[in-house]
Amino acid sequence: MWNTIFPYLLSGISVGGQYALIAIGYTMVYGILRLINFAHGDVFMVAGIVMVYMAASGLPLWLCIVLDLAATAIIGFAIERIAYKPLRTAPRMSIMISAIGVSYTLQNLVLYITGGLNQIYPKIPWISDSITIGSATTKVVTVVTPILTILLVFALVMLINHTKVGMAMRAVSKDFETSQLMGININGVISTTFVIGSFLAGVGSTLYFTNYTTVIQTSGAMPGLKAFVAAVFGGIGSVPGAVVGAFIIGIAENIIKGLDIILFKAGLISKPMGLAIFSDAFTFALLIIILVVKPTGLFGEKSIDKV
Amino acid sequence: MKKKLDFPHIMTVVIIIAIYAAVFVAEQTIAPTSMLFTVLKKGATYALVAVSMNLLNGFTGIFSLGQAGFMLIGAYIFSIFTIPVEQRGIVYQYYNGGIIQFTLPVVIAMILAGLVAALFAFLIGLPVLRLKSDYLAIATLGFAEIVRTIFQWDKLGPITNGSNMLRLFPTFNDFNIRNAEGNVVVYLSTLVPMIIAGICIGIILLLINSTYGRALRAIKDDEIAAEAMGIHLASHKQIAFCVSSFFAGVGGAMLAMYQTTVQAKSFTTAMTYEILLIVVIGGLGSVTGSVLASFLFVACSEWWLRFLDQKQYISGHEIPLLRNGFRLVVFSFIIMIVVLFFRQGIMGTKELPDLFRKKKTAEGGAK
Amino acid sequence: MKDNVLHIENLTMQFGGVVAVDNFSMDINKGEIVALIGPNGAGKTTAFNAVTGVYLPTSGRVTLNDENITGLRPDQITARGIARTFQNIRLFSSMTVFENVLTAHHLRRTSNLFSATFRLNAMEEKRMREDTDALLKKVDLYDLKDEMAVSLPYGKQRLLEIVRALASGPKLLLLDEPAAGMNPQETDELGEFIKRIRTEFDLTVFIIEHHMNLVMKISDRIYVIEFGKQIAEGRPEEIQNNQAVIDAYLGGGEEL
Amino acid sequence: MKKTFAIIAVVLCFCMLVSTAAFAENVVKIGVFEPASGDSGAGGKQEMLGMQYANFETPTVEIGGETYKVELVYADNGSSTDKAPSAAQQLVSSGVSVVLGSYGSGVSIAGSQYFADANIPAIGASCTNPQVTAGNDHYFRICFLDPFQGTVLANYAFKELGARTAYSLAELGNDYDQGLATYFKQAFEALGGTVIADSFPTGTSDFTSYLTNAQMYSAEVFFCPVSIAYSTQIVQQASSQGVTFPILGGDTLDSNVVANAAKGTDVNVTITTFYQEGANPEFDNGFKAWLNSNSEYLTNNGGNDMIAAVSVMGYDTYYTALEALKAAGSVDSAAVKAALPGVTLTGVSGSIAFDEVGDAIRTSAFVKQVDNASGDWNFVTEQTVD
Repeated sequence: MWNTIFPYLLSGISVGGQYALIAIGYTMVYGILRLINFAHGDVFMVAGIVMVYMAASGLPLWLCIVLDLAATAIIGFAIERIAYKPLRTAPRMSIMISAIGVSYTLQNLVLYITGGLNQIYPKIPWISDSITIGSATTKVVTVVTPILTILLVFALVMLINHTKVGMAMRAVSKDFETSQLMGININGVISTTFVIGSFLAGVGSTLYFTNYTTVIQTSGAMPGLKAFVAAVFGGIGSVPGAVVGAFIIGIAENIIKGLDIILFKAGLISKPMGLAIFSDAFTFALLIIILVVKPTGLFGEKSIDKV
Repeated sequence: MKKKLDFPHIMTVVIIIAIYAAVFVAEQTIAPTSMLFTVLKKGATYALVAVSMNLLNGFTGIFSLGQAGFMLIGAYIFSIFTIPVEQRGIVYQYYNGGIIQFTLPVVIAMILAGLVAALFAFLIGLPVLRLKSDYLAIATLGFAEIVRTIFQWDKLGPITNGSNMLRLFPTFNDFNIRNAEGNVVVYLSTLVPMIIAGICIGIILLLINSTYGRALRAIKDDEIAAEAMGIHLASHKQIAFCVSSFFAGVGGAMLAMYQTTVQAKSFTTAMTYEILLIVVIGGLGSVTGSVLASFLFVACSEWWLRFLDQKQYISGHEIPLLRNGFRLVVFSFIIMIVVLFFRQGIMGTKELPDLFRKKKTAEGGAK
Repeated sequence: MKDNVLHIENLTMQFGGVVAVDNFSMDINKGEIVALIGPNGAGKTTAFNAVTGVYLPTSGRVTLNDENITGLRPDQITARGIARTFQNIRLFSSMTVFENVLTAHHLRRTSNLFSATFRLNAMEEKRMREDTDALLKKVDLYDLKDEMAVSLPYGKQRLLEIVRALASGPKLLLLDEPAAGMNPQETDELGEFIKRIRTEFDLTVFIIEHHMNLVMKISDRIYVIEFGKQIAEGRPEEIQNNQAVIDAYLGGGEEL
Repeated sequence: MKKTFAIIAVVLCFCMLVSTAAFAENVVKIGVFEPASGDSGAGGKQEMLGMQYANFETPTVEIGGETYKVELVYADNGSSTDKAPSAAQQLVSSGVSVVLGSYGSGVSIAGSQYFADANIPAIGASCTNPQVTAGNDHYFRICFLDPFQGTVLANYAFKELGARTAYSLAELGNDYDQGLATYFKQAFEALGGTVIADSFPTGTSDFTSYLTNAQMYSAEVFFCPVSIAYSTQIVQQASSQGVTFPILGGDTLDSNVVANAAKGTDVNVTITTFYQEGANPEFDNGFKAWLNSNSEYLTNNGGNDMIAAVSVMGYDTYYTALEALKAAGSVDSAAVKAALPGVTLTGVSGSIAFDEVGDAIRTSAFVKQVDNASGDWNFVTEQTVD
């Protein structure tokens, strides 16, 4: 039984770690701006495309990765400045629509630049190699991802809890207006949030596309949506919540993909039911259930509306 | 509402009649292959769906992103029940012709499409309508994705044809009146969808201007005050959600007729986003705006901007940048400009009759 | 007790560890104007919200005309005859003055979705509109009926909010700081207005207010609370001389 | 505000007029209904390359004693059935005499009704699903069909590879995938084997769990008749997961993109297809020279000059259309449609003739396998089924 489930679990943990890195961007931005940054998944995709083109230009790979992460952070920063900052006083729906517009724009730009053809992500040595663990053979990146994710999250939590910028972030997410009155540079904090979020999405993109090698304009949509679901699941605004949510969703979706055979081997069903197609749907069902049962997510804080 | 028709309302009626008359004349005189008719057909379909979304997002203030899901339900119900029995063997080729062995008349199938969509809306509305704005948005979006998967499930194949295409059901072209030889005598394939959309939008307008419509707007403006005025939030939100979904379902049926084929795969979140952008471009809270924006959006994307996708030459020189995909880039920039700099959209919250009224200082000052 | 309209019994409202209203009881009789006063943060609005169903009381009981309304939804409570205004004005911003008041009639409709949409309720709709017109005339807002509600001057907005509440046909009217932000003359007019509508609409009024002049002038009885607890109750002149009340206002570090 | 929109609208109308202004007499328009974007974009572009090369080689045609210049009109159907209608409509409205394409059966079916309504014939190059031509008289095709291809693949898997359990993976809502998977299953099970069929949703990029499924079922062959976009990922992920079963695919996998993905791995990728490079050296050399003349062509061909079978099919489709135009003696689409059933020619991919349904009469398919060292396709066998 364990041998049956283990490979799925491994895939799940790996993809969960990648979702986690994207989910952090969602959760931090939401915590501060109360904005679902629908374009975040596309920033992740753009990071992949930028990497493809950089590697094709012949630069050394390590430099590409560094430049790619920097470029992704800059893109995140630019998106905030161009598309969200002018709408700071507008109704929330306007900003969210602007985010959808940015997502649409990024996808179409990439479609235009790539001509709609799949781009093959460069092979990064070592993490692209295969290793065998127990009953599963996989890429090194699968094992590296969760470890790297946890290290990055640890660093991020340290940053949030023990630095001045982090304190400002926490203050702004608690009370936007008061923080402004207290002299916190709101724009600086928001930009920092976007830079950190995009940087992590960039790291996530490197890991993800090393695993799944093909980048097209729609590559960011599903992982983006799933990461967002993970962020809501864990309690939006909470970084550890987003990470836990991401791992749960990553594992759940891979288990569903193998559910037929798991149930079959457990003797619960006699022939395949075609349940694998529900892997995405299950994620969303999970989301609706958690929203209805506990709207603030696993680790979210409750807030009271003042009348 | 008022029995006396004032000048703005007379003008509105005149304009609408003139448009329908022009479409009728155009259809009889211009070649049916013109892109004009494609734009009008798809525009009418999108107009209905956009108005139904506006009823939720613009008038009731419920931020729902489930539109594609309800359109999918409508499109499927319509096509499942209208494929001629003798064609079912071809369509349901892997499922022995499917298990539904009768057909319904087009109009009844369209209404059924709406009703089933509304029923789904009712069921999903029970838990999710309690959620606050963004949570509701993401939950409805998730719902649409779940619906899409369920309709693709192999085990439902005898009904839904699995993930395979449904086709050979009646389309807009079947509204044309043909003579005994099968030649078209009167072209109605554009006019009829425009009339269907017109009737549905008319009903939505009636609802918006009724006492229920006022209650919905009250909810949008201030939920707490609306509740204190005795408006039951849950049931009124549920009404808006179901009515909106009903018309999204009918819109889905129209989309099926326009596309001539239906496949769950194509009812993606991108479709919902597209409709949302139309609503925003038209103006949240303006039916006229949604309708105008739908036709503009479809015309731009399907017709006027198509040349951007082809290489063009001016006196022998190739214009740079123009190649496949450029249209969408230009298009997205236009949308971003509207979203960022013309936040009120084309119409703001004004309707067609308002354009013939003298500017009210109160309203004009608010912008 | 005779002609009891509102009866609050041992009401407690807790938010996490904070007790906003602590074991509070009161009674309002028919035709009375009763005021609830207390320093900022004393729990006055919270008590209002508990009565109108915005919050579910942690414990205690609220009855209206001997009917238990604890735990009902706000709209159900409004339907039973309690209407209210808000501390920070909550008018429907996309609507005109006329529509704001008309919306309150939705509560008393007999039409359903279908009949309303297809105008089978034309008679009822006509009556609603006529009633609204009549009400607006009565309170001298008729000339402003087609203005957007939020474009009115502040004082008129306060007034409109009261009128909107009246349109829902209440027996008991709850006013949450109706004079906030008004100058002395407007405050005086408001006082007269409240007394007038009590008679004309056969109302009972429950009011939260900081303007002591207004409170003393129009109230029949006054309740005073501090930190969610009742510290005094009585007629205006009794309250004015009550040592506990004076201490609460002067000694509690409150700036008045 | 309103003025801005009015100005934009006017400018757009103007641009449109300029763009559609037609000149020159004696032009016959041929519609190219192919995906240039989306999951099948890579294949669509390769198929288009064949047509473009043919057009480059033979830019004019004699119709009714006059010389016509052939103009290819492109419409991108985006590999999606919801974008196909407007792309088809675009071709119809630009007045094409005949339509070529599309790569991908689903989009062909989705566009079909629009061509039927306008009485325009269409010639498919590589859309192999039976539904494309079934029940209509305007759709023709020059390739073999999926029931045939599915049987060939099943025979190969059962007899040559000796497989008894097959795992088949198809994309949800892709008529080509689902069709071929179904026919494969039917044929394989008729031979006495077992097929476990799974589907994945559009946009999937993580195939590891599906590969694990195949391993868990002890499948001896992994059948994935999917788009190039997905097959490259499956091949690469299969390699890193160290799978031992061969990967079997249909004609969509016949692309240098897939071959490149398998290069340097030890994954056995075997496919059925329409053409094997080397069968017609004259064409091969001409086409390669043409590809190398322009970097854009090379990019569209996946970066090198390996010949994809669909390019050959696109090339043959173009000549089929020219033959039909000649036979019709007119550029009128109805006349072309009437002339098409009688058209015969010898193309690069073999001799072409239509049966009563409008399908090509073909009885053989090539089986090819990736050479993992060089990234080339190696000819394995030519299969026929009676």
